[in-house]
Amino acid sequence: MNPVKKYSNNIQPNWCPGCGHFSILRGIQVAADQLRIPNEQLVVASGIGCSGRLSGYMHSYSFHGIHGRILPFAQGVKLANKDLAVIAVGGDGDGFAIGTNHTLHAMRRNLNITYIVLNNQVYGLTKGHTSPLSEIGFVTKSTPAGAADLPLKPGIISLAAGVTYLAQSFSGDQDQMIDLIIKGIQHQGFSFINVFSPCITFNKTNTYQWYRENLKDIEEDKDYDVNNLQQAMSKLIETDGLCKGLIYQNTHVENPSQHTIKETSLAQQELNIPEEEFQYLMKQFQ
Amino acid sequence: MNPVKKYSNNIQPNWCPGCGHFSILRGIQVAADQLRIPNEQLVVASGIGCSGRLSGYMHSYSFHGIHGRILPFAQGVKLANKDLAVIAVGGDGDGFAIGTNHTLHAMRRNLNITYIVLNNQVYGLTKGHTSPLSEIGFVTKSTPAGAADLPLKPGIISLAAGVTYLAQSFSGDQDQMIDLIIKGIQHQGFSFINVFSPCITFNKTNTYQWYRENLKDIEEDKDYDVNNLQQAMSKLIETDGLCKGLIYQNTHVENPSQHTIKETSLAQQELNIPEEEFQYLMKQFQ
Amino acid sequence: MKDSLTIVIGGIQGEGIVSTGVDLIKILSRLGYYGFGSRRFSSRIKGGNTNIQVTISTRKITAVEDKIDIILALDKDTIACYREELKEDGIILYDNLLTIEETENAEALPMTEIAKRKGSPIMKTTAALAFLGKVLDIPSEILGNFLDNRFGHKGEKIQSDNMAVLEEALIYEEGIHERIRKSLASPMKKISRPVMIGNEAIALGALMAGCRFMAAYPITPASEIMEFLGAVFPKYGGSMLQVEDEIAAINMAMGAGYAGVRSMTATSGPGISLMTEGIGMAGMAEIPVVIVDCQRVGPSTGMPTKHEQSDLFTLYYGGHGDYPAIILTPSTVEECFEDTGRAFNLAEKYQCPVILVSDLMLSLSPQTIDPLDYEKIKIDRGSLLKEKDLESIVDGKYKRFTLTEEGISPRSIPGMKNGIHHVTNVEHTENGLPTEDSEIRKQMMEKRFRKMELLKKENTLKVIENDSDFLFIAIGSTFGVLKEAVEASGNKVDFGSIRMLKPLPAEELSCTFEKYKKIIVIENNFSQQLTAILKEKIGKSDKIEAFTKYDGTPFTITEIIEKIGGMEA
Amino acid sequence: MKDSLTIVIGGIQGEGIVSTGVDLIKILSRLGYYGFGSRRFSSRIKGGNTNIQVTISTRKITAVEDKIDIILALDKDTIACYREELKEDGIILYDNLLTIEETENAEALPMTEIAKRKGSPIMKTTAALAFLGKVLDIPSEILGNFLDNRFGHKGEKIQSDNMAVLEEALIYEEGIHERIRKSLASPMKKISRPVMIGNEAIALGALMAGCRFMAAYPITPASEIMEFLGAVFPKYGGSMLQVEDEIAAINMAMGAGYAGVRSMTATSGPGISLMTEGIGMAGMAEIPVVIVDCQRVGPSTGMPTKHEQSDLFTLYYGGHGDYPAIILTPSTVEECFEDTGRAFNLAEKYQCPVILVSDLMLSLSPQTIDPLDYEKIKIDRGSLLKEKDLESIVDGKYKRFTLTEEGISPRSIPGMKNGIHHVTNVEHTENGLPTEDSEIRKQMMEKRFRKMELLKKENTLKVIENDSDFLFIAIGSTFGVLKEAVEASGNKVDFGSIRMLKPLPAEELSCTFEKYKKIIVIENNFSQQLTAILKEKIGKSDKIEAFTKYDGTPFTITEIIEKIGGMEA
Ligand SMILES: Cc1ncc(C[n+]2csc(CCOP(=O)(O)OP(=O)(O)O)c2C)c(N)n1
Ligand SMILES: Cc1ncc(C[n+]2csc(CCOP(=O)(O)OP(=O)(O)O)c2C)c(N)n1
Ligand code: SF4
Ligand code: SF4
Ligand SMILES: [Mg+2]
Ligand SMILES: [Mg+2]
Repeated sequence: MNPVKKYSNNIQPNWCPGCGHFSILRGIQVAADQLRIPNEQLVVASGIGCSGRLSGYMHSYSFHGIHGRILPFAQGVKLANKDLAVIAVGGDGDGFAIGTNHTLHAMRRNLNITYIVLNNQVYGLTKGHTSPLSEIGFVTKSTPAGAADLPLKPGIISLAAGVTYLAQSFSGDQDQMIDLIIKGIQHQGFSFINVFSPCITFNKTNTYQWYRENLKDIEEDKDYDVNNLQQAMSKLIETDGLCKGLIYQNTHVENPSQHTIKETSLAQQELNIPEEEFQYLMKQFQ
Repeated sequence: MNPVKKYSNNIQPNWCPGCGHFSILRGIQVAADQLRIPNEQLVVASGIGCSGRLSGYMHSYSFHGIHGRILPFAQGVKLANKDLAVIAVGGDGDGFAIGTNHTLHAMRRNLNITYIVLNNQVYGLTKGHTSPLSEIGFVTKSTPAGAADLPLKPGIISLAAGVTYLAQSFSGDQDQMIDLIIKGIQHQGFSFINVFSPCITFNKTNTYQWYRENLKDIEEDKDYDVNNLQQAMSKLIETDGLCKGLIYQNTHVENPSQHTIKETSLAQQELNIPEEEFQYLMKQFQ
Repeated sequence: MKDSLTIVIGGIQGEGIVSTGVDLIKILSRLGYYGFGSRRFSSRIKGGNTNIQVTISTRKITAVEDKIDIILALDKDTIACYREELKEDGIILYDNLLTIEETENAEALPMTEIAKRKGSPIMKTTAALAFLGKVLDIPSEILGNFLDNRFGHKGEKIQSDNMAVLEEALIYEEGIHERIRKSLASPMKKISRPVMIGNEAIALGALMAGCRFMAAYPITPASEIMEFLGAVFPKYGGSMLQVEDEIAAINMAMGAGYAGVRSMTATSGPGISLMTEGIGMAGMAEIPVVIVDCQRVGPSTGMPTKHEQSDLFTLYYGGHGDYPAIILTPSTVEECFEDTGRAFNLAEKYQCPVILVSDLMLSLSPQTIDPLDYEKIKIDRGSLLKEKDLESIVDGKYKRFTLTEEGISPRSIPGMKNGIHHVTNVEHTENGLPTEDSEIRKQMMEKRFRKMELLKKENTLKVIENDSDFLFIAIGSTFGVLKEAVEASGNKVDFGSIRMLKPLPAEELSCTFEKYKKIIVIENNFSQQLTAILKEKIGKSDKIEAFTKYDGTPFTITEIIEKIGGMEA
Repeated sequence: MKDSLTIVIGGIQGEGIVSTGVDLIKILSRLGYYGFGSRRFSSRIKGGNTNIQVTISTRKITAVEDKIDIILALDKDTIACYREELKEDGIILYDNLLTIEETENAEALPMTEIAKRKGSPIMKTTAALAFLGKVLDIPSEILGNFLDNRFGHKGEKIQSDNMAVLEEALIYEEGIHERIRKSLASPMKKISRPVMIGNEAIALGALMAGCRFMAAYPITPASEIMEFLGAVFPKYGGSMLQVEDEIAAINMAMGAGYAGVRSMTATSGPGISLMTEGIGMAGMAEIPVVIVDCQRVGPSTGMPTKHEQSDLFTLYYGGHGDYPAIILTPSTVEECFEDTGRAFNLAEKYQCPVILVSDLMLSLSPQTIDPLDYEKIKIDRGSLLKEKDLESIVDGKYKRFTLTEEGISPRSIPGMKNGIHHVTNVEHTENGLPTEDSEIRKQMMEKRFRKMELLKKENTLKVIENDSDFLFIAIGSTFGVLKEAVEASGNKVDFGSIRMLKPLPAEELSCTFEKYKKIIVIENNFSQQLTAILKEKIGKSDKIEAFTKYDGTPFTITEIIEKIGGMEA
C-alpha cells in the first residue's frame, strides 16, 4: 500500500495550503512504513497548536492533548507499554514556551521515544504571536515593536539538557527528514528532531526561501563526528542553530528510568497479588 | 555597622547547624553592604524550600513566594520599578525542577536582576528527595535504587539559554562568593550564580569535603577568557559542570524588554490620562 | 422602511469576512445606526466557513436578531447554513462564481470578478461592501471615505486598487438597489458612534484605570487585550510582555503589583486552570492584581472558538485553601470598560485578586456603543501608603499585615523608607514573618475575609422591573440576549444581571428574590453553575431554576422568548 | 488500672521523636492494645519542638484523648506546651539534663546520660522507651525483641549499642515503676495488630488494586505514598517516578492510564492547584487516573505541616468547563485502603479522574488497626476491551466514544488491533475526531455526565443512629474525633460520614436529612466548604449548620463534646 495511505485516516488536514506541517505529517507516515511499524503499535501524541493537529491525521493510536504537556503524556504511554513506538509532536510554542520544563526533563530522562518539533518560529494557531524561537525584531500582534528577547535555540538547549539524539531538519527537504526520523525512531533513547517548518501565513521572515538560504547542511562536512558533544555544541553555536542533519548521537547512555521496567510491559503485568504476599506485606507494619 | 547586621532582621535562621545556606545569606548581606544598596531599595525574593527561607532573614523588602515561580515574580518587581536592586533566590528543585521553564526564559529575557541558586543537589525541605541535579545513583527516599536520570548541569543549561552572566560558587568559599555576587549585581542584565551549598542532613555524597575536592577553580586558569562563549561551554562540559568562578560574561547584549520602560519606572508613572487623550483614543473606534 | 435589518456575511476563513462585517457596522454607526455583530469561526486559520451575523437598528441593540434579511455569500456553505433563517422577504447576494441553485430571491453579483479585474481576488470583500452599500442605500462618499481611510496605512497600491474595486462595483448595474433595496428608517440622531468589542473596552478600561503592566500568554478569546495594550502602552509609559506561559504571567503580574504598579493578565479557561495556584498566592500575600477571564467552551481544550460560560465554578471555588477574591461580571461593552476600572480600584483597596469575567460573545462581538464616559473611571489607590505616612515608623517595625477592624492593612511598596517588611505565603504575623501559632493563624484568616464584608454591602444586582412574578437573570453576553428577548416579548417579565459575583451580597439578593415566584437563571453551561452558586449562598433552592445551553452557541432571542412564554402557562 | 492512657513524647525536631512514639504504639499493639498517635511538627528540618501525642487503649480508638497521663520530655518546650493538659494524677518524665522547676509529679531520668555512656546521645530515645516501658509495665523481652529487630538493618554497632542503652535504662533504679506505675487494664485479645498511617494504607491499597504506575512530585503530607510505592513497585513489576513537577505528574499518569496501566499520582493543595488543567483533561478524554490529595493548611504555601480540610471546594468545583469526576472521602485508615481499591475500579469503570481525599491527620497519624481484609479489594477493569472483542470491527471504524445508554464507551488501548482511534481534548465525535457541531457537542456533554447518574445510586452515607434529632457529620480524620466525642458524651446524637462526595447522592442524603432537626457539619476550614456543597446540592439550607475550625489544629474530642452539649440546650 502507498505508505501515506497506510498511516493516514483520510481526513483532509485543516492547515493552510503550503504550510510546512504537511511535509512532516508525510515524513512520519513514510518513516513508519519503512520501519514497518504495525499501525496499532504506533502512538502519535501531539500538543496544541496548528502542529498539534498532526496526530488527528494518523491511522494509528493518536492523542491530541493540552498545550505544552505532550511529553509527560507520551512518556507515560511509553512507561506503561514499552513495546509501543511512541512519537510526540508539538509546535515551537508548545515545546519551548509553555512546555520547556517538560522538554528538558524528558531529554535527561532519555526514554526511548521520538519528539518532533514543528518549528515555524511563530504561534500559528493563535493567529500570529511571537514565539520564544522568533528572532529579535520579529513583528507580531504581541510584539508590535519587534520581539525583544534572545531566541532560544532548540538544538543548543537540548544538547545542554543531555539529549542523546539530536537532529534538525526542514520541511522543504523530505528525503533528509525521513531519514532523520527513521534514525530517530531507531535510536535507543530519547530522539529529538527539530524541523524548521514554515508558517506561510504568519511568518513572512522565515520562509521556505529563507531556510533554503540560511540552513547549513551538516552532512556536507565529511569530517563532522556526530558522536562528539563538544563539536556538536560548537557547530550549533557557530551556525547560531541554523544547521540541519544529524547533529549528535550518543548510543552509550542507558535509559535507566525505563529499565526499572522488567521484560513485560507494565500494561501486561499480572495485577492480582496473592493473599500470602499480602499477608507478608502486612507483617511489615507490626 | 556590621554588614551582616545592617541587612539582617535578627531572626535566627531555622536551618540545620552547618547548612550551606547560612554562608549564602551572609554573602548576600556583605555584597549588598559593599555595594551600598539602601535597604529599602533592595528586594530579595525567594521560592519554597530550605533555600526559600533566606528572604525571611533579610532586612530589606523581601518576598517568600510559591515553589518554582520566584523568577517571574522577581522580573515583575524589576519591570515595575527598575530602580530597585532585585535578587531572586531559590533551591535546585525550585529552579531546575518545577521552575525550569521560568529559569530559561528569565535568562533569555535578560532583565537586570540577579538569581542565586542554593544548590545542594537534593530536596532539603521535603526531607531528602532526589533533585534533577542529583547524581546518578544518588539514593533518596524517592530513589531507593539510586537516581536514574542524567542530572541537569545548571551552568551548561544557562549558557545554552543565553545567560549573560554566569558564575558558580561554593558555600565553603565566602570570599569568592561575595566577589561573584557583587559582580553579578553590577552586571547590566541577568546574572546567574549557581552556588554549591551542602545539605549536611540529606546529602551525604556532595559534602563540603566533596566539593573541596571536586570543584575546579576557573580563576586559577590565567588564560581563561570569560567573554568567550565557546570556551565557557567547553570548560563546563570538560569539568562536567564542576567548576567555580566567573564562567561567562557578555556585556554586549541589551535587555530590551526592560528598555521598553522609559526613564521613569512604571511604578512612578502618571496614571491619569487627560480627557482629550481619552477622546483621541475613542476616535480610533469609529 | 424597517427599524432593523439583519445581515449575514459569510465566506472562507482567512479572507477577511469578519473585517467586512465590522466595516459595515462602523460605516452604519457613522450614520447614526446601532449595529451588533455575532461571529462564527473555527479553530483553523484558512479554509472552512466563517461568518458574521450583523443586526443594524435605529435603536441601541444588545444582540443579533435570529431572522435574516440579507445573506451575503462568498461561499456556498454560508447559504446552506443560513437559508433556513432567511425571512420571507429576505434576499441572498452571492458571488457569481458560486454555482448555487437559482431562486427568486437570490442575486448573483460579480464580486470576485470585479476584484480580480481592478485589483486582486482578496478585494472581493470590498466589492461585497459596495453591493451591500447599494442595497442599504449607503451614500457612496461615506463608503469611499471609510475605505480610503481603512486601507490608508496598507500602502498606496492596495489603497488605490481597493478604491477602484469599490467604484467599479458601485457602478455595476445601476438599478440593482431599486429592485432589492432594504431600507432602514432614519436613525434617531445622525451622530457617529464608536464600534467596539468587549476585549477592547476591557483594555481601554485598564489603561484609563492606570494599569501600566500586563504579562500574558496568547489564547482565544482573550488575546485582543494583550494586543491592544501592547500597542498603546509604550505611549503611556506602560509595558506588556508576552511570557512563557500563564503561570509566569500571573506571577509576573503579581510581582509588578507588589512593587506598586497596577497590573493585570488576561486569559481563558485553560489559562485560568494554570493560574489557580498563583491566584491563591495573591489572596494570601494580599497582592493587588487583576485577572481577566474570557470564557470559551470547556472542559480541557474544548471548543476554543465557541461560546460558553463555564468557568464560574472554578473562578468562584477554585484554588486550594480559603482566600478572598473579588469577581466582577460585566454584561455589556460599556460595563466591561467601567468594571475594569473598578477592578483596579478594588484590587488596591482590598489587596486581593480581582477577576473580571467575560465570555466569547461579550469579548469578541463588535457593536455600536454610546461614547464611553471618561468620568466613570476615577483612580483610587486605596490604602497605599505614601513615604511621608511612614515617617513616624521605626525602621523594621512596620506591620504590613496589621490587624485592623476592617481587615485592610495599609500597604507600603519597595523603595519606601521605613516601610521595609517581609511577605511570605506561609501563614504570618502582622510583621509578615512566618508563624505556626494557631491563634495568629485564626486571626489572619479572619482578617483576610473581614475585608470582603465591606463589599457585601455594595449593590450588585441590576433589575429591570416589569411588574412580574418572574425574574430572569443572566450575566455576561447572555444578558444582552435576555434584554432583547424580554423587550420583544412585550416586557412580560422582570429581568436583570449580577454585576459582582463574589463576594455575593446574599442579603440584598435574598431580599429581592423574596418578591418573586421564580427566579430563572439563564446560563451557558452544563452544570448550572451560576444557579448553583446562588442556591448555595442564598438558599431558596425551590425558587431558583436554571435554563441552560451548552452546545457552544449563545442563546437566541427566540429561545429566551419561548422560555418567557412558557413561564406564563 | 485504666482502660486508656495518653502519653506525649516531645523533644527537638530531627532527633527521632516521632519514631519513638510510633515504636511505642507498635510495641503495645503487639501486646493487644490499640494506639493512636497525633503528630505536631514544624516546617523545618532540625531544631524546634516536635512531639507526638499517643493514646493507648484496650479498645479500638480513632483519635487521641485531650488529657495527658504522661509527658515524656526530651526538651523543655514539651513540658511548657503540655503541662496544662496533664491530668491531676499525671506524671512528667524528663531528661535529667534539662533544668526544669521540680515538682511532685516530675521525675528526672538520665536518658541522654545513659545513651552517651552506652552508645551515643542520639540513642536517648531508646532510653526513653525503656523508661516508658517500665512505667507501663511492658515486659522487657518484648521491648528487647522489638528494638533488636528495629535496629537490625542499621548495622551491628548501632544495634548492639542500642541494646546496651536499653538494658542499662531498664536496670536503672529498679523500683521506679512501683512508684509511678501507670497500669493499663488487660487488652481484650492478646493478638498483635498492624500499625499504619493513612498514606501507607493508600499506597498498599493502590498496590493491591493493581496500580503499577505512579508519577509524583514530593510534598508534605503526601510524600509517603510515593516513597512506599517507589520501594515496593520493583518487586511487583511497577514503576514510580519522581518527576519535574505536578503538571508532569498528572500528565504522565494520564499517559500511562491511557495506555492501559492503572496509574496514579498523589499530592497536596499546591499540587492540586497545578494539576487543575490536567484533571480536566482526564474528564474530557475519559482517561482513568487516580489522584490522591492529602490536604494541609492553605491558602498558598499556608502551613505545610498543619492540618486542614480546605481543598474540598477546588476538588469539587475546580477546573475550567464542566467535566465528570469522582471524589472519595475515606475517614479511617481501613477506609483509606478500601477506598483506594475502589478508586481504581471506579476510574476504569467510569473512565474519568477519581480523587481520593485525605487530610494531614488521616495521612500521617500512626494507629493500630484491625488487620486489613484481603477480600475488600477485587480488581474490576470495567469496560476495558480485549483484543478478541475487537475482532469483528473493521480497522479504523472503532468508535472510542460511542454514545451508549449509560454513557460508558467500551475502551481499547494502544497495541490492540482494530481498536485504533484518535483521542482529542477538543470536543469530538464518537470516533474521537474533532468537531464543532453543536448537536454532537450537546450529546457528548450529556454522555459524559450520564455516566455519573449510575453512581448516584450507590450508598455513600454511613450513619450511626442514636435516636437523636441531631445528625453530626464529618469526613476524613475529623470523623474519628467525632466518633470518640459522641461515644464519650454518652451517644447522645446521631453521627456519620460521607464516603463519596462526588457525585453526591442528593436523593439519599435528602431523605436521611429529612429525619433530623439539624445537621451539624464539622469541618476544618474557614469557608464551610462541605456545608456549602451540601446546601447547594440538597437545599435545606436552614437545617444544615457548620461547625468549623481553621487554626491548623484538628478538633479535640472536648471541643466536639461541648458542641454536642450545646445542641441539647
Ligand atoms: C494553556 C493554554 N494556553 C494557551 C493556549 C492557546 N494556544 C493554542 S496553540 C498556542 C501556541 C501555538 O504555537 P505553536 O506551539 O508554535 O504551534 P503552531 O500553531 O505554530 O504550529 C497557544 C498559545 C492553549 N490552548 N492552552
Ligand atoms: C507546588 C508545590 N509542590 C511541592 C511543594 C513541596 N516542596 C517544598 S520545597 C520543595 C523542594 C525543595 O528542594 P529545593 O528547591 O532544592 O530546596 P532546598 O530545600 O533543598 O533548599 C518541595 C518539593 C510545594 N511547596 N509546592
Ligand atoms: S497558520 Fe501557519 S502553521 Fe498554521 S496551518 Fe497556516 S501556515 Fe500552517
Ligand atoms: S535539611 Fe539540608 S538544606 Fe535544609 S536546612 Fe538542613 S542542611 Fe540545610
Ligand atoms: Mg509555532
Ligand atoms: Mg535543594
